[in-house]
Amino acid sequence: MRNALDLAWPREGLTRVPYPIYSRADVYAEERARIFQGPVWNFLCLEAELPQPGDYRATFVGDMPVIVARDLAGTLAAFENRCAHRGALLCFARGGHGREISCVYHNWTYDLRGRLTGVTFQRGVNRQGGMPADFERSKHNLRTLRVESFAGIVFGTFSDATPPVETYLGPAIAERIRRVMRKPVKVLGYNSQMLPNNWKVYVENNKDSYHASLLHAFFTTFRVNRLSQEGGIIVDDSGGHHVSYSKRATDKPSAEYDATDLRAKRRDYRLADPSLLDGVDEFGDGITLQILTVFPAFVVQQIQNSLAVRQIVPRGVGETELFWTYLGYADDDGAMLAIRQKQSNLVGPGGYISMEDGAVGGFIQRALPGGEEGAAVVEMGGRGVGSETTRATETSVRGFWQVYRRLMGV
Amino acid sequence: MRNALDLAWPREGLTRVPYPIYSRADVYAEERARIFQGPVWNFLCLEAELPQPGDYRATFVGDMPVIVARDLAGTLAAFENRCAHRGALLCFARGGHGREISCVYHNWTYDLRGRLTGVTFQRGVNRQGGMPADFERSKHNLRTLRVESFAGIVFGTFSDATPPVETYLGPAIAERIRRVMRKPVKVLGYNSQMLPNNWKVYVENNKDSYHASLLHAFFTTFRVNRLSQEGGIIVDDSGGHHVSYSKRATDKPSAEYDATDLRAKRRDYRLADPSLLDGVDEFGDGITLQILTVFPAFVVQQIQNSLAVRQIVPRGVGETELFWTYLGYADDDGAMLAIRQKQSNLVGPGGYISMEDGAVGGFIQRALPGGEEGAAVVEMGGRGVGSETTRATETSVRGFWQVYRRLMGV
Amino acid sequence: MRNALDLAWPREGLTRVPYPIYSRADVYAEERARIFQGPVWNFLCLEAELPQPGDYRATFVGDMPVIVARDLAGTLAAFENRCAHRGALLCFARGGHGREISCVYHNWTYDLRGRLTGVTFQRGVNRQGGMPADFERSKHNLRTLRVESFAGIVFGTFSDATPPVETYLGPAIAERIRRVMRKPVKVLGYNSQMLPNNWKVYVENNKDSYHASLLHAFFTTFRVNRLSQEGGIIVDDSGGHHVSYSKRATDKPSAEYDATDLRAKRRDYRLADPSLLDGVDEFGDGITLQILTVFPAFVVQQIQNSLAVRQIVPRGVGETELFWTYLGYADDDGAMLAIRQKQSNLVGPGGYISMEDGAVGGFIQRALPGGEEGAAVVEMGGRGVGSETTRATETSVRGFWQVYRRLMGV
Amino acid sequence: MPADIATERDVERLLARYVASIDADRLEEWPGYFTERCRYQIITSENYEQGLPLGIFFADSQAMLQDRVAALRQANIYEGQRYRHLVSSTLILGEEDGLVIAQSNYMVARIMHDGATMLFSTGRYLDRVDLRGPGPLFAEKLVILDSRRIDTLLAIPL
Amino acid sequence: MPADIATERDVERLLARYVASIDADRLEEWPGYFTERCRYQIITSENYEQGLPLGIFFADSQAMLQDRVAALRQANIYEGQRYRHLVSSTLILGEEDGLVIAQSNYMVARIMHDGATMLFSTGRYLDRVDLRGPGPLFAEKLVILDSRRIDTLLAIPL
Amino acid sequence: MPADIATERDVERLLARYVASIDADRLEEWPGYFTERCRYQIITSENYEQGLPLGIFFADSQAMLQDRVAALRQANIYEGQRYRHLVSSTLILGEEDGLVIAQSNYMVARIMHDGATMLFSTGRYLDRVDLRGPGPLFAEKLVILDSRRIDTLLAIPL
Ligand code: FES
Ligand code: FES
Ligand code: FES
Ligand SMILES: [Fe+3]
Ligand SMILES: [Fe+3]
Ligand SMILES: [Fe+3]
Repeated sequence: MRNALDLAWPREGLTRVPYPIYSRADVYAEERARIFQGPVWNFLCLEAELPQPGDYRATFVGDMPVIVARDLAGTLAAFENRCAHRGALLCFARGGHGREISCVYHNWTYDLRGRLTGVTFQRGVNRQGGMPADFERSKHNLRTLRVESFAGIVFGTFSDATPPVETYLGPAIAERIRRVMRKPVKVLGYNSQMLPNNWKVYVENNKDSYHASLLHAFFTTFRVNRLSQEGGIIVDDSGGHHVSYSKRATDKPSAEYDATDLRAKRRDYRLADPSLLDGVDEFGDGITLQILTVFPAFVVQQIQNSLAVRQIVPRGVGETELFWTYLGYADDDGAMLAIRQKQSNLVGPGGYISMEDGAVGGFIQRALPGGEEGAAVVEMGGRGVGSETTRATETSVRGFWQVYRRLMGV
Repeated sequence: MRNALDLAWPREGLTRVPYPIYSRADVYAEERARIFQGPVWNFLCLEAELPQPGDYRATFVGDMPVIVARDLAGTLAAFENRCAHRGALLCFARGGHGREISCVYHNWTYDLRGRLTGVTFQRGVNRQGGMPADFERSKHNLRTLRVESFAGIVFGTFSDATPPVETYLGPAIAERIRRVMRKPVKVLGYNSQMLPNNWKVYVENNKDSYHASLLHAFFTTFRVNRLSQEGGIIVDDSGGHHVSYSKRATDKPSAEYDATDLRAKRRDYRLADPSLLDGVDEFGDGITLQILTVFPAFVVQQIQNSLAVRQIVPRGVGETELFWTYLGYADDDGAMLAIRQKQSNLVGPGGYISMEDGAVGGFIQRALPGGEEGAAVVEMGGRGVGSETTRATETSVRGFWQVYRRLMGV
Repeated sequence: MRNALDLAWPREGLTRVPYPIYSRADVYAEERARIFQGPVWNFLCLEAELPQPGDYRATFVGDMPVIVARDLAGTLAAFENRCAHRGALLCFARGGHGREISCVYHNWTYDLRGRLTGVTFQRGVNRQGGMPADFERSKHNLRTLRVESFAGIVFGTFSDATPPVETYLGPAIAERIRRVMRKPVKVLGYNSQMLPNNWKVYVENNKDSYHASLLHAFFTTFRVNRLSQEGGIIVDDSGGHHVSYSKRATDKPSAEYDATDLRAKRRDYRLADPSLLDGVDEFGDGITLQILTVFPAFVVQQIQNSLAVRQIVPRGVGETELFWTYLGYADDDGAMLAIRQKQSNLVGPGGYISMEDGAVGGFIQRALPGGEEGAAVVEMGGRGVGSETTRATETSVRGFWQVYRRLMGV
Repeated sequence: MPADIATERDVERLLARYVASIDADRLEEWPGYFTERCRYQIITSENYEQGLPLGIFFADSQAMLQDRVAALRQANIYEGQRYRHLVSSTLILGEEDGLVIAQSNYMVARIMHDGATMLFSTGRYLDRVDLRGPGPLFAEKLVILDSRRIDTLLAIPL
Repeated sequence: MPADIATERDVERLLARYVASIDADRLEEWPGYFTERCRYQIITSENYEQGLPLGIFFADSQAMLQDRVAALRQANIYEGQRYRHLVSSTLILGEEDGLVIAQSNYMVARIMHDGATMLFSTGRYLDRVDLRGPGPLFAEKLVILDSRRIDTLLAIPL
Repeated sequence: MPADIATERDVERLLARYVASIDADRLEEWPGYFTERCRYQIITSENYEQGLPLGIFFADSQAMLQDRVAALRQANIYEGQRYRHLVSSTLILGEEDGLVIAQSNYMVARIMHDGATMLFSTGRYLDRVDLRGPGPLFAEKLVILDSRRIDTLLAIPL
C-alpha cells in the first residue's frame, strides 16, 4: 500500500486541474507505479512490427524500458528490459531477432518469454566459484506483462485487475480502432518528437477537440476540419478513452463563426499545389478526421488518408517523447502510397496541422512557474463526462482526469 | 500561511550566509512565493519600451512570466502571462501591440488590463457545447500586479502590503535613480547573460563594493575606480536597496594600497587607444561610477557615460539570466552616442570591468558541494547595516540578508 | 548526528542491491557526508604531480573541490578549494605553483597549508571600513584534510577516525599497490570520461571480475585474460578494497568454456598488426592483469605494460567523471615508451578492453525507471566476502556493499 | 577522376546562397533554388536506409515549396526561431542525365527568439543539381537527418 | 555574375588563418588581420536588425584590438577556455570602394580547461576585405550573433 | 606564398571522402585513406601541448587501423551510433619531404540510434598528405581534441 500524495484537488473537481500536477517530481514518480503499472493497457507495438517468431522490440511503459517479443511458438510476450542479475538493459537497440536474448554484461540468457535460461558459470569454472547450490534460475525470471493483441495492436499490462482489452476499451472505442485497423497494415515510416512538456499536457491536447479549429489555422483554412462540421466526441464509460471525428464538406452555416473573428479563418488562402490534399474516402463513411486516445498514453490517428499511431513516453517531469509510426495497408498500390506520402505533410513534427501541438505544450509548461496555487479551467461543454455531438467541448479531457484521479488517489 | 523552511541560520546572524541557501530547491520554490510575490517592487520594464497605448512586453517576476502593457487609455498594467483557461503563455515573443491579447490555443482574449473579454464558442456552436450558463468571464480575469512607474521605470508587485515605490526606495535611493533617469531615455541595445549561479550570488556581487577594485583589474589599472577614491555606500533604512558611488581623479594616497600587493594594480599598463575612456561629466557631479540595487533583483548602472539597467531572473537553483538594457538619452547627439558605444566595452557579458562578475558567480556555485555545513563570512565594515563613507565594507550585502530573512522567515 | 536514510535494505543482505540506491538524490547527498567525508582515504593525486615545493593541484573528494599542495617545506597538505570569505573556488585551473594562493574575488590569501594569511583591507582604507577589531584570521583557515602519501600516491581524509593508509589498506592490498608503484613514475597522459551512471555502478564494474571475459570480447579473443587462467581475487578484511589478477599463457582446459557458447570467444580472430600486444614481463611475476580498488573510488590498473590510476568523481546522481592518468616509470627508455603507447589502445575511453565499461554503466542507469521495487542479485561465488582463487565470483562487489552499508547506516 | 574545380564551386555557391536565404529568414527565396518539377524531401536516415518512404516533409513541385512558405507565414503558429547552417565536405558523386549528383554534410543550429541555442539537426544533403540553365538549381534535394528525433517541431526548411 | 574563384579563395584563406590564430590562443596575431583604421563589432542580430547601435564589443582601430588582447592577457580574470571555429558558405556579395564584401556562416564551440564543451555562438561574419595590399586584411568585420544570450561571459574574440 | 588552389582542393577532397566514409558507417574504407606505413593518433590538446605521448588511440601502420575496424565490427560492444563531421578552414602549412602539411578545423556530432544528438568532439586535424601517388593519402593524421573529456566512450574513429 503506497502513501497518498500530498496534493489537494480544487473543490470544483473535474473542471479544475491544479498546475503542480504538471511539475511535481513526486507526482511523476507516483504515476510510474499507479498509472503505467496500474490497471491499464499500455501500447507496446504493432503486430506488423513482429512478423516472425523470434522477433522482438524494445519499447516503453511509461518511462520503464520493456521488451515485447513474438516467441518461437508465435505467441506474443512482454517483460522488463532489465537483466535479472545486475539490471543492465538487455536490448539496447530498436529490436532484434533470435531464439533467446542474452545480456552483454555477464551473458545471462533469457528465452523470448523472459525466462532465465542460462547463467554463465553457474557451476563455476574448474569447480571454483559459481552460484550457490540453492540458486534457482526459475526464481529470477524477468517480470512479465500480460499481453493482448487487439486489431493488430499489441497492448501490455502489469496488473491482474485489468479487464480484457476489448472490455477495457468499450464497444464504441473498440469499433473505431477496428475501423482504422480494418486490414493488415504496414509501417511507412517512423520518427519521434521531443515535447518540452509533461506527458499529460500532450494527452490532453489529443483529447481536446476544442482547440482543433482554433489553434490549427491550416486545418480550418482548407476546411479539413471545422467545429461546425458534422462530427462529435465519443467517450467510453470510464472516461479514459475517447474518439473525436468529423466529416468534410458537410459544413453548416454557423452564426458563431461569422460572429467570432478567428485568426484561423483566412478565406482568401489557397494552395498553389492542391495535390497535397488529393485523397480518397477509403473508409466509405465520409469521415475525414478521427483522433482516438486510449488511456493512458496512446493515440490512433486518421486524418484523411494519413494513418498513424502515436506512443507517448514520459522522459521526465517536463519532457515527453512522442513516437510517430506512420501506417499504410499491406495492399496499398503505388497511387495510394503517393497519396499517403503527400498527406504525411499534414502530421508529424513538421505537419501543417500538428506542428502547433508541439509548440503549445511548451507554452503551458513554461508558464507553470508562479502558478503553484492556480488551476486549469475545463468547463467547455459543461462539467460532466460523456459523449457529445459537438466538438466545442472538453468532455474527454474531464474524462481523462476522472480516471487519473481514481488511479492516483487524488 | 506557509510552512516555515527547515533551515537553521548560523547564530552569528547577518555576518554569516549558510551555503545551502544557494543550492536548495525548496528554498528556491519558497523564494518564488515569499520574495518575488511578496511585499517588494519588481522591475518590469522601462516606460520607454512601451511608448504607445496598445504596446505590451513579456517580462518576468522572479521566474514567473508576466506581461506588462500600456492599455488603450495609456495606463500601465501588468498581469500573469498565463492564460486563465489552460495556462498557456499568452505572449511568447518579446512583446507586441494591439487592442487585446488572444491565446493561440483556444483563442480566449484579454484586454490590456488582463480582463477576460472573449471565450470562443462560449455559447457553443449551433447551440451545442459551449461554457455552462453560469460561467462568468469576470471570474476568470488574469491575476494582476499593482504597477507603479517611477522615474520612467515600471515596477510591479503582487502584494497589497507594498508601500508606494518612492516610500519603498527611501529618499536617498530614489534621488540616485532620478539622477540617472533625469531625462527621457532611449534603449541603445539589449542582450542577456546566463550566469551559472544562484540569483542571490549575483545580487550580492552588485552590492559588494569590496570586490570592485580587487577583482576588476582593468578598473583599477585605469583609475576608473579605486576604494581609496572619494565615494561611499548608501543603504536605505530597510537595508534592501543600496547605491555605491565614487569619483574619479580624487585619489588620496593610501598606505594600504602601497602595503597590499594587489594583482589589480598594474601601474605600467596603458591603452594603445585611450579613446575608449574619453567621456564627459554629463551629471556635473564628478561621479564616475554609480551602482544601485533595488530589492530584490534590479540594478541601475552608471559607469562614466555607460548607462544600463539590469534585470536578474532566476532560471533554476543554479542558473540566472541577467538582462542588460543599455541606455542613452533621447536627445543624445552622434558624438554622445559614439562615446556610449565605446564605453559599452566596459560592461555587459564581455565588458572589461564586468566580465569577471560572470565568472566569480560560477566559482561560488561550483564550490558549494561539500560545504553544506559551512557559511559565507560577511564582516567587512563591521556587523551592522547602514550607509558608509568607505567602500571597504559589505554593509549592503548584510542589508540584503536582513530583508531576505525577514521575508523568508529564516 | 545525522538522520537515518529512509531506505529499507532487502532482507537477503549483501546479495541484493536495491535499485533506488543508484538514483535517489537524498542518498547521493548523504554519501557526500558519510562516505567521502567519512573514515576513508580518498585519492588526491600522485606525488609525481607535485614535484616542487609550492606546487599545488585542484582535485576532488567525492564531488567536493579540494586543493592538494606541497608546501614550501616540501610537506604535503590538502584543504577545501573554497575561500573562507564568500566561498569562491580558489584554484579554478588544473593547478599552479607559488608561495601562496589568493582568491580572485577579494584577494584573501592562504598559505599552502590552507591557513588564511591575508585579508585585504582588514584594517580598512584610510582608517575606514575593514574587518571588526576582534576578527581573527586564525579562526578562518580553510578546512583541511589529513594527508598521507603511500607508494607515491597521495591520499586524504576528513575524518580523525581513519587509520593510517597502510592499516586501512591491509597488507595484501598495500603490497599489490607497491608492486605497481615499485619505482618513481611519470605521467604519460591524462584524459577523463563522462560515464552516464551513478558512481557506484562504475566502482562495482571494477570490482566485478565476473564480467571481464564475458563483456570484453577483445580481451578473451587474444587470451589477454580468461577466467580459466591462473589468478584470483584478494579482498581485504574490511571488504572495501580488492585486487583481481591473472597470469597469461597459463590456460588450463575448461569444460565450462567448451560448454558455454560465449560471444566473447572468437577463435578465428587474429590481429593484422600484432605489435599492439608486444610487451615485456616487467614485474617478473607473470601477472599480466591486475585491477585494484581502494574504497571508495580509486583504481590502480596494470594491464600488461599499460599502467594507470583512475579517480572516480561523482557529478550528480546519474553522472560520473572518470579521470585517467596513464603512467610509466621515470627511467623508461624509448622502447618501453613505445610499448606503453601501443598498449594504451587497450584502456581509456576508447580502449579495446575498457570501452565496454563506459557503455554498460549507462545500460544499468537507463534501466532503473520502473525498477524501484527491484534489486540487483550478487550471488556469484556465494554470499560471503573474502579472497578467492577463482574470478568467477562477485565477492569483492559484496565487500563494497559491506563497507558502504556500515558507513551509510542502511 | 575528380570533378573539375569549377563544377564544385558552382555547387558550393548554390548551397551557400541556399542556406543564406534560409538563415536570414528570407524564406520566400527558398523555392527559387529549385526547378519547377523538383523533388524535395526531409527524411530520417533510419527511414531512408530501410526504404520506408515517409519522412518529415515531402514536395514534388516548386509550388508545394511555395505553399510551405505561405503556410509558415500565414497559417502556422510556432515560436520565433532562426537556423544557422554549416555545410562542408561537398563531394561530386557523379552525373546523371545532365544532373550533377552532390553530397554535403550539414549541421543546423536552432536559435530561439529568446536566445536559446541548440544543435537542432545534423545530416547530409543528397542533391541533383541542374547546371544547364542560367543559374544552377536543385532538381532534387534529399535532406537526410542523422537523428530520428526532432526537438519540439520542424517548421523552417532545412 | 559570381566572383572569380581566386577572390573567393583569398577571402576563405584569410578567414581560415584568422580562426586558426584565435583557436590556437595566438591572440596576439588577431589584430594583425585588420587594417589600421578598421571597424570590428560583435553585435546580436536582434540589435543589428533593429538598428540598435550597442553590441558586445566595439573597436574602430587596430589599437583597440591590441588593447583587448592586452586586457585579456594582463588584466581580466576568466577561466581557461578555447574556441573552435567552423566557417562555411562564404559568399562574395559585391565590391565597394575597392573592398570585397563577403558573408560567411560560423559556429563556435567553447571548450573549458576541464573539457566542458558547448556550442557557444553561431552567426555570420559580414566582412569588408581589402585585397589590395601584400596580404588580404579586414577593413571591417561585423560578427552578428544569432543569439541574444551569452553564456557566462565573452572574453576571447569571435 | 599561399599554396595553389589545386593542392588545397586535393586535400579538401581527401578530407571530404574521409569523413563521408566514416559518417556513412563504411569504416572498412577508412584504413584505405592512409599509406601503409602511416601514423594516426587521437590525442587531447592538453597532452599534445605538454608533450605527453599518450592519447586515446594510436596506430603506426595501416594494419593497426584495419584491426581497429575489425575489433569494432567483431569484438567490441557499444551502442549503435553514427558521427557527422563538419570540416572547415583547411590551411596548407607547408611541405616536407614531399608531404603536404595541412591543418583543418572539425566538429563531430554523435547521433545515437535513438536519435540523441550531441556535439561529441571538436578539434583540428594536423595532416601530412602524400599527393605523389595515384590518389592522395594520409601519411600522418593527428586528431587533436580540444577537450580532455570524452562522453561515455570513443569507438568510431574521428
Ligand atoms: S547484468 Fe545482465 S548478466 Fe549481469
Ligand atoms: S489555453 Fe488559452 S485559450 Fe485555452
Ligand atoms: S570570496 Fe574569496 S576573497 Fe572574497
Ligand atoms: Fe492539435
Ligand atoms: Fe563586479
Ligand atoms: Fe570491464
